Amino acid sequence: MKIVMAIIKPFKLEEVRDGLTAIGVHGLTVTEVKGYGRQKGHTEIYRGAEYAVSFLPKIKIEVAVSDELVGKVIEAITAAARTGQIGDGKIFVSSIEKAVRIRTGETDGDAL
Amino acid sequence: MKIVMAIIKPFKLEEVRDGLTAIGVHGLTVTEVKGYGRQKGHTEIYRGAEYAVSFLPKIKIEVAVSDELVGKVIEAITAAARTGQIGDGKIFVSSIEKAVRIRTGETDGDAL
Amino acid sequence: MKIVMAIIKPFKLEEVRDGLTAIGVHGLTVTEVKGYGRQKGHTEIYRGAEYAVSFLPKIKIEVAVSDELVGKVIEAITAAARTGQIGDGKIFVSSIEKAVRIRTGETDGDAL
Amino acid sequence: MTLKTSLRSGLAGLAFAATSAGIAFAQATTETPAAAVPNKGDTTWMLLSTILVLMMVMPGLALFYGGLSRSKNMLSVMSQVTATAALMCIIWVVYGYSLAFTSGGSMTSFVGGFSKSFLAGVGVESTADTFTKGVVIPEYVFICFQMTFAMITPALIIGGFVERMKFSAIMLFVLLWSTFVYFPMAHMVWFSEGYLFTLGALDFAGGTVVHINAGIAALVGCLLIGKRIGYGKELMSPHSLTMTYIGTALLWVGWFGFNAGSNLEATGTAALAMINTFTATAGAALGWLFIEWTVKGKPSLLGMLSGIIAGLVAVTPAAGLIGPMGAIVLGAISGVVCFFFCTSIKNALGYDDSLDVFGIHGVGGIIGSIGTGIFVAPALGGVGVADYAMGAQVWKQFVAVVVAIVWCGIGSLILFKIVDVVVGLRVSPDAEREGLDIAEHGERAYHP
Amino acid sequence: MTLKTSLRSGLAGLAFAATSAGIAFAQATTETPAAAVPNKGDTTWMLLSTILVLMMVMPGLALFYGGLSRSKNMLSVMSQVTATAALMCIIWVVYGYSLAFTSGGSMTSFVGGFSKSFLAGVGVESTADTFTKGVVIPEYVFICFQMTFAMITPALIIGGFVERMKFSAIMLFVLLWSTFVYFPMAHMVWFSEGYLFTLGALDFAGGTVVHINAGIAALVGCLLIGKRIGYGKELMSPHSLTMTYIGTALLWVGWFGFNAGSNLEATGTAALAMINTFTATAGAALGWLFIEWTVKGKPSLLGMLSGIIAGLVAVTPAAGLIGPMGAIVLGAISGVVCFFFCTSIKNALGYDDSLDVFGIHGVGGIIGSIGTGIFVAPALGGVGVADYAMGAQVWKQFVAVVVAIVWCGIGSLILFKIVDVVVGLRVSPDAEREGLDIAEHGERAYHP
Amino acid sequence: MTLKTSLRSGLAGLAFAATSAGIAFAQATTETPAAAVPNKGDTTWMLLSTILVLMMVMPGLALFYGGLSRSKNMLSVMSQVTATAALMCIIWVVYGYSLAFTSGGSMTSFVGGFSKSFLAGVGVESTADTFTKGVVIPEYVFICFQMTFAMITPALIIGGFVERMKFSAIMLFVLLWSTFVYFPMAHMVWFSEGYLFTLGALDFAGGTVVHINAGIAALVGCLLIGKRIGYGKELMSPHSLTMTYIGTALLWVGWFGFNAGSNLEATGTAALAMINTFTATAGAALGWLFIEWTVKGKPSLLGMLSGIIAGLVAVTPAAGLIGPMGAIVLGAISGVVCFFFCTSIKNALGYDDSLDVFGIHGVGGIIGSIGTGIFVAPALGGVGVADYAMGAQVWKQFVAVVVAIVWCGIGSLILFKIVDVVVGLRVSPDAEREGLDIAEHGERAYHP
Ligand SMILES: Nc1ncnc2c1ncn2[C@@H]1O[C@H](COP(=O)(O)OP(=O)(O)O)[C@@H](O)[C@H]1O
Ligand SMILES: Nc1ncnc2c1ncn2[C@@H]1O[C@H](COP(=O)(O)OP(=O)(O)O)[C@@H](O)[C@H]1O
Ligand SMILES: Nc1ncnc2c1ncn2[C@@H]1O[C@H](COP(=O)(O)OP(=O)(O)O)[C@@H](O)[C@H]1O
Repeated sequence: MKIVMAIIKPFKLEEVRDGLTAIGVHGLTVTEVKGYGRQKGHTEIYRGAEYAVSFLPKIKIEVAVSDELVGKVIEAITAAARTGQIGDGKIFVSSIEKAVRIRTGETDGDAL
Repeated sequence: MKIVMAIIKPFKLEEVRDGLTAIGVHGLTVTEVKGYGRQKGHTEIYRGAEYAVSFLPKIKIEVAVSDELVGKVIEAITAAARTGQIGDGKIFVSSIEKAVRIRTGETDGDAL
Repeated sequence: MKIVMAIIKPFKLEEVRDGLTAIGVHGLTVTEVKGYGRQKGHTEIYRGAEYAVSFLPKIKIEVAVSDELVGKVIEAITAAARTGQIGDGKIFVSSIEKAVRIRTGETDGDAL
Repeated sequence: MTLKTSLRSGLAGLAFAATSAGIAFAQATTETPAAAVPNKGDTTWMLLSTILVLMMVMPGLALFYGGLSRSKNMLSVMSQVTATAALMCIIWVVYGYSLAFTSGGSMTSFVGGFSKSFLAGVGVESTADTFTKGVVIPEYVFICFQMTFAMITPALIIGGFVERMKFSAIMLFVLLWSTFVYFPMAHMVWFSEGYLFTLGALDFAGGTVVHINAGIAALVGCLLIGKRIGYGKELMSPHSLTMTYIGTALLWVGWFGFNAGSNLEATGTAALAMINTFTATAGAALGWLFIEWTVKGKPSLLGMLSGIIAGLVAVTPAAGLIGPMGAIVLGAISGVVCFFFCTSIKNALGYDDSLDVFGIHGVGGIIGSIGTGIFVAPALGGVGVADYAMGAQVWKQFVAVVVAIVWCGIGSLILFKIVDVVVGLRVSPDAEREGLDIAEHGERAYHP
Repeated sequence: MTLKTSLRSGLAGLAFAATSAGIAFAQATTETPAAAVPNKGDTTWMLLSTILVLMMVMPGLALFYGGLSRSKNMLSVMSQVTATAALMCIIWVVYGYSLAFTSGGSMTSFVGGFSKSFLAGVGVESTADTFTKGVVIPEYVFICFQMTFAMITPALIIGGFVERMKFSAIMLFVLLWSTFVYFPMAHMVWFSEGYLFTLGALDFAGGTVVHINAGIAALVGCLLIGKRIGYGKELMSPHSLTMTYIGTALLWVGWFGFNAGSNLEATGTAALAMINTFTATAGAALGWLFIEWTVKGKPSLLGMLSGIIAGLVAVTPAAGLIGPMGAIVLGAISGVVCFFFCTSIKNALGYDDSLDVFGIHGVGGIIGSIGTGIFVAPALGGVGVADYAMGAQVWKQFVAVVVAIVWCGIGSLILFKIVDVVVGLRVSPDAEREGLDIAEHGERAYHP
Repeated sequence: MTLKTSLRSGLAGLAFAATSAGIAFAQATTETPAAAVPNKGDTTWMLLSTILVLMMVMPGLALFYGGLSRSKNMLSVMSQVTATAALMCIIWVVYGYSLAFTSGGSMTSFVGGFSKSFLAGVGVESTADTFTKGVVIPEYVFICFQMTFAMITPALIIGGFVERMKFSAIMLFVLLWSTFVYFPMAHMVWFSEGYLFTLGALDFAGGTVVHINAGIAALVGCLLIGKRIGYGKELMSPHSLTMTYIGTALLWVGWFGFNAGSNLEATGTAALAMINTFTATAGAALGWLFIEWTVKGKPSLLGMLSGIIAGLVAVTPAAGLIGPMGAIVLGAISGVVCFFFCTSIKNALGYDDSLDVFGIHGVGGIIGSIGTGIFVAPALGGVGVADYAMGAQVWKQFVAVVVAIVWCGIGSLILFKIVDVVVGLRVSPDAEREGLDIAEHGERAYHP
């Protein structure tokens, strides 16, 4: 099994979720994060104090999937999250050794 | 070493923490996340606008432990977090190659 | 490629970011988390109700880097985040198998 | 209806009463030695006081209570307060005002009649008497002012059992409780023929009717419905002390309408009620602050805010009757006693009066009611009442407190039971876990 | 300038008018049978009422609107409301008051003149007439009271197109709209020589000038600028119903200044306007609550709050003219009709009147205006007007509504088009995505 | 005590003074030509004004300051403001009122005496003079009104050193500073025998006593305690501009009590003070808005809110003395100058006056004080004073400013040093990092 972690633009979440559902992935976990990268931030001014804010709001998605599905998941996320502008985000894939569904105790493939 | 990541129901956090302490795990990191899965969400209505909200509040726990402990950790989390109802969550285990305690520079087993 | 995950004290974020930039790492993702460990928490009192709060605010940084850079990244983070007091945090390193830049579809090394 | 003026002059500043002078004169022109015309300064003062008491209810009380709740229940608390207020507006003009402020014939010691239902006979020319002979205010503004009291009292009760009671149960309870407990109590205390009025118990601005009454009903309610799931185990910290702060501040600001407005006229006595509403409150805030600093090691903002409410509650029956120095002492006592009640005694007894309605309004109300009998003494800087003797006066105050506790305690018990049978008091455990905002109202307070 | 007193006494409580008594007397000392001196009770009442209406604008309206927006646009909404208010302060004293409340010579049916530009000739001794012969108030307080109306009306419009219009466009629009739409409408309705005043249409506190006017302008604006990006697809839930709650509560609190203050005197009629502002609002809140509970299955807080506004809007033209029971009915009708409008009809038509300015202020304002013609009937508990006939009165009300719709509709359309050409109405899609707070103001509302 | 009426009539609307008429008459019945009775309109106006100033303190100022702080210090800021307010209530009735508003014998140019300690001799019949001969108000309401000024002034100072000073240090400082700086300054400016009163410096509502005084003390405090850890390096953005917005709006709303209430009567001059409090504020808000838009490229909400405060501060001494057009100009000047001070000069000098108390209250107060001497000129639309000559008047204003700066500067320096020795000014670095809410008060503001 693999866990696919994707950092995307916040307003793309619904589309990505729909894209994943379309290929049969029905579970995922979402975290609000802040990203730093090439995309430039903005300046905030509060009276005399100016701050260059370089961390931008992003959404992190984590999806655990079987090895076979990884390619399709990457494709689905890429397709849904792409705007073509800097800051669209990244996808990182790593292995997981074990998965458990807490409710039933099912493991691995059955747990997803 | 392994890192165990568990997605659980928010009100189970204290119990899981106690369960882990009981087996000698004294460090963990917690993130507020939103989960999408089989558990159905709810509908919110704001004047004319109705929204089906399918992302539910969950807690993500990350615990780095030595290889031997992984089994006990999974057990402890499962025992504490289970309600038997849909949405209890998942546990995912993956390897970590290195761990460092920033304060001391200790590594691996000593860092946990 | 590796993904380096570091849990640090919140007010150290800017310094860590600068430290990483100095060694040529120009992308990272940041999450607000709560940590439980040796560092003791505090007590909150609301009228008659007292709560021992053991989860403390921390920042989680995730940086994907090429294998060669890992050592320098760990060093940079450790140097910037250390105060020498309990609670400075941890660094965990694991492998990633694939990285994709959503905007361009570039993969692996090119995606970072 | 007329007031027993002999009594009233002896108890200046003691109680409310309304006569519809305009109407009375229309019927019996013989006895009219020129109808009294409201002074526009008084009318403005009462319009203002009414507005201030509304501000106490919303946003004041709703924020005070809402901030102390968890964020998943924020909207439910505000909904309960608001729907209660709206419902009481309607009930009040339909029959509440009549039950409270008209003669009830043979029952008049305990409750009024229906002669002014739907505000029959009230017009722009109608007036209500004040405590000064010959001084009147428009009856509509008197009705409005009293309406706001009827809005806030049942809303106060809600704090005892937030985060678990059904919205429908609260609506039904408010309807019943106002009818069978509040209007009769208001009649007994404020109407010239009522039992506690004739007894001579002092209550300048409603300590018995509003605070003791609400405190007891909340205690009964929270005992019947039981503790919140997780109470004593999970963190149930206030979701926003900032909101609680705004609420408390607006309660203080509005309370000048409540206390000084109860004088019904813009006179030096209103100004006395104002200064006492400053000094008692400050005394209680500092009382709670310093006792908590000493006992717990840190002075908390919530402590100071709780002290503010404890002081305001205690000074309510005493506002225009005691002196500013007596008010400091009365306030400080209330702050310290309520501190021990909310932090130690409640925990020892182990019930979940979630927002300490009994611990602050009940306890502070009793302290204020008894204390009024003491600090009204001219020797202690009070304004005095005719034939004052401390022992006798304290006894009357005590009787009033007991009557309120018994009437409200038994009444509330019966009414909660009825509501439990009819619609059920408590939401399901799942709904309680999820939070009442989504479960009962289909909304969430915050989308950051 | 003087008022046609014959008309005014026949239309007691109908409309505003100001005379600068001090100045008039300075010029023509012959006809002075002792200059009328303001009663201090009235002066205090009008000072208070003015303060209350300011509180409606800020923080009231700004929070009500801001809470309903997404957090990335919170500051932009509050900025737009605040800058509008500040701009209107200045415009009002420079020429707005003069255009509204002086004679406009040959154009006086539609607009006033410039004789009081820069408040020429007004001093601390100047007075303005009330509706009672011989009763005056200081002109400065009349100017201030009316200024707050001029501040809130354009601010209301903003709700139709929040989250996407440029700040500069709003500033320019407010400048133009107040000049060409608001001041003329105010003159027509409130000045003794204005077209709708002389027609005899009833509008106690500004239903036509304020609410219908703002509702129509918002509708035109949101149609022209188009929907928000993602409208109907993405979650656009209110970012803080707590803020919306505070806003609504303060709007209600302040509305007593708006409605009862429009009486210009602290009399029984002001108290009547007050009680109606209670009962209509409560009726509308419960109306929306119960219809939503029935139709949608859950009673929402936002529903109750929307009902409160719908009731306040509907009772505005009727406040001092109808009875408290009529007010309950009027309010309930407004609550139920606005519910259907905002939840069904708007969705069916598919435009993005973001905060339902038309759906509540426009629709509620029309209900109130027509309803005033009905419930003013003495048979329905109203105070009546001279030579009242329901059909005739409703016709006059209808004409006033149509005039407002046409004048404001056409005027707003032209002005929005001008603004679009000059500075452009809409921000870039990127700015809209990022949120106007950062894009237009360089700040964020919250740093938790 | 009596007022020098010859002077007062020459300086109408200049300063406060109280006589306890009731008591005076009790002692010397010979000279009583019928005791003056308060007008109920005036009494209501002063009750209202007092309530409004309380609302400025809490929730107004607490939210304004709290919102600008980081969330980990929110409760500490609100605690400091609230405890200061409560403490001042008590000090004021115990000896503050007496020190400010009684004759101080040989010291009376600088401070009063203890004859009214514990409000000795004040009762419901006691009255205080207004600026109009023969017009009085109840002394209790005068005491309350002035009490709220004594509550807000030390609370203002806190903004200079939030997020790092110990709670105990603040409590002690407030006690000392009010005794040795505030009461003497109030006596000098407002009491008929005080140095600045007799000098003839104009200060309608307290620009010197309140704003310059607080601004200087804050500057001294922030210089002594030093910068916050991380100042200039870490993001120290306001945690909730929404709270700052509510606070600002309520400050504006309440400021009408402060400024127009300082007239002590509900007259045309109160209405003039009101309109100026509108137009100067609007002028300053737009002044800051447009200068920031020009210089920084974006108009910020915080800029507009800062402008509002700058305008309110500047118009305080001038409120009932200048004309509405002069007020626009005075406000705009204050907005623009304070903008440059807070954004450029402060950064250049490099101290951490955290919430710009000196930059807005100090600077704006000085502009207002000097500006009053200019815009009071009848030629500029002002009401004028007897024997007005601009140069001479500006000189008097300048002297008053210098006296305030010197007295307050030296006094504050000494008192801060004493506090530092006794309890220590600053919390530990760890406590500062963690936030004062948890470190000092054991609570957190938000649990989302
Ligand atoms: N090396 C990295 N490790 C972890 N996250 C990264 C890394 N580089 C970029 N990111 C994340 O991806 C987001 C987008 O990256 P950015 O460089 O701005 O644009 P793009 O994705 O178009 O290359 C960043 O905001 C950050 O959250
Ligand atoms: N494939 C997945 N990858 C990552 N997280 C998942 C996945 N499936 C489920 N989750 C997480 O687990 C939570 C519970 O899953 P759900 O299907 O609702 O119930 P259950 O755990 O009982 O099977 C989800 O809310 C989501 O956070
Ligand atoms: N085994 C673990 N797994 C995951 N996170 C951990 C673990 N142990 C500690 N942490 C994280 O590291 C933080 C610091 O740990 P702590 O024991 O308090 O101090 P130190 O880093 O100085 O040893 C914790 O707050 C927690 O977030």
